[in-house]
Amino acid sequence: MTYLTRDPLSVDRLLAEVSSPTCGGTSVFLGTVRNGPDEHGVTAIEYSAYEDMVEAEFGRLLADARGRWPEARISVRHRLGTIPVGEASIAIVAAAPHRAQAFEACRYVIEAVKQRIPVWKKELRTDGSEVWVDPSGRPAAKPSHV
Amino acid sequence: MTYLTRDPLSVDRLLAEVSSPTCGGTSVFLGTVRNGPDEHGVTAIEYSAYEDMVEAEFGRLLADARGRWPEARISVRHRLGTIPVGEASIAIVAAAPHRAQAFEACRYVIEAVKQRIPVWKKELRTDGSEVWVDPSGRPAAKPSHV
Amino acid sequence: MPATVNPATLATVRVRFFARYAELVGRSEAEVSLPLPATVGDVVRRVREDFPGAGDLPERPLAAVNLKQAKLDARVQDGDEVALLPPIAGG
Amino acid sequence: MPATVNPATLATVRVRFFARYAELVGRSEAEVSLPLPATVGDVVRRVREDFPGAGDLPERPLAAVNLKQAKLDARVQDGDEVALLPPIAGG
Repeated sequence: MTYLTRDPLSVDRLLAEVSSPTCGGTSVFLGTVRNGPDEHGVTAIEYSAYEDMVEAEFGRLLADARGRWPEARISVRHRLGTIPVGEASIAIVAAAPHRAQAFEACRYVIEAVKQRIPVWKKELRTDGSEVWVDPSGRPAAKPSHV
Repeated sequence: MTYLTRDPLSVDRLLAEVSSPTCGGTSVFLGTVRNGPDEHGVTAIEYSAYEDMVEAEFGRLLADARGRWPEARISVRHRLGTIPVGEASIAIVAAAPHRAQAFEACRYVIEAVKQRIPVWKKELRTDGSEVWVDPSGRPAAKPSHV
Repeated sequence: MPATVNPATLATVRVRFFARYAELVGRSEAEVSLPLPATVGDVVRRVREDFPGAGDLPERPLAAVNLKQAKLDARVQDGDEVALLPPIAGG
Repeated sequence: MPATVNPATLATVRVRFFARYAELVGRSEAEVSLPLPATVGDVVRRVREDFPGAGDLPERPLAAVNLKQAKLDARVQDGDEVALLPPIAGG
């Protein structure tokens, strides 16, 4: 199993992975590269990761989620590399017998990803600059020698 | 605008409708026809609706949702007709600048659909019987003369 | 001498039945006329009396007037569309 | 006479740097040896002293040992992989 890819994410493929006749509700989350009013002319984000740890940590994270929602079927994929604005960097799919479980499991996974999965992003901006993003979503201060 | 279709639902089409560079989080909900341990050999569900009212009520419901989450972009489609087990009867997509808004708006819409949108379902079972489903998810008692 | 009815005080409403209710009544719509002022509840009573099978409808069904949910004490006007809705089971 | 070092008490760990930290240190990995018992914090101190640019690393970075987050007082063993992780920004 790999949770990482450098290709565009396919919601349909993830849906097919979790599909089951016993599941009546499916919650999907997509995180997409944004260029909103808080950003400064972002054209793309370059995603990098501690790849071996991402694989191990996703395994632990999904085991935790399945412990909490044993009937849920969960699939997740994180994309790495340069992702243009509007395209998804992460896709999470949680199917469950009932919708509350599906929503809760999906939300649990994305919140845990933000805490636990070692991935980093560098904003590529229209002015040619490149800025590491800190976890609050704002760019990190540039170190003095860069 | 129509919120109803008799064709299989396309998540990709709904995603395209809400996609925006200012949205970083998208929550999708799919309700699918289930044949779980609580069901009795369901092969499909026949969905019918008060179609004119569905269109009007979805308009009001989405206006309510947009009032609560003004930055959210929401799209929804309900499928009618005979839908086999495993296929989706409803798809809701909510994109927003941040994920909390997206999850909340998506959840709000499906909960409101269950309360407000005049759609009914009749289970088609392997034994050939057909049973109206009551809103708690259990089949309604058959009237004596049927 | 029969009482004369002032046509201005009579409302004709279109009644629609859906799903299990349509099966019970054996039809998906009907027209009923009733003296004004009249409420959704009056329409339900009239339907339950006039149509075979409609006696099995609940006395207080979910209802809509002109595509919007309405309480049973809501007024109806001539030309309104009143719908009797089984418990909603969408999604 | 110089003190002799017992090889059994020396640990060699592989240190990995990611994202902004890799840019600061100018490399993505290094090997450091240090006397046992040693902690993740000892590895961080050694790295900050030994590598040009590593002085800009925080004194208490997020760290992982063998692909799992670890506190700075966690013990390291010979052969461990210690990673220094910038604030996580995935998803």
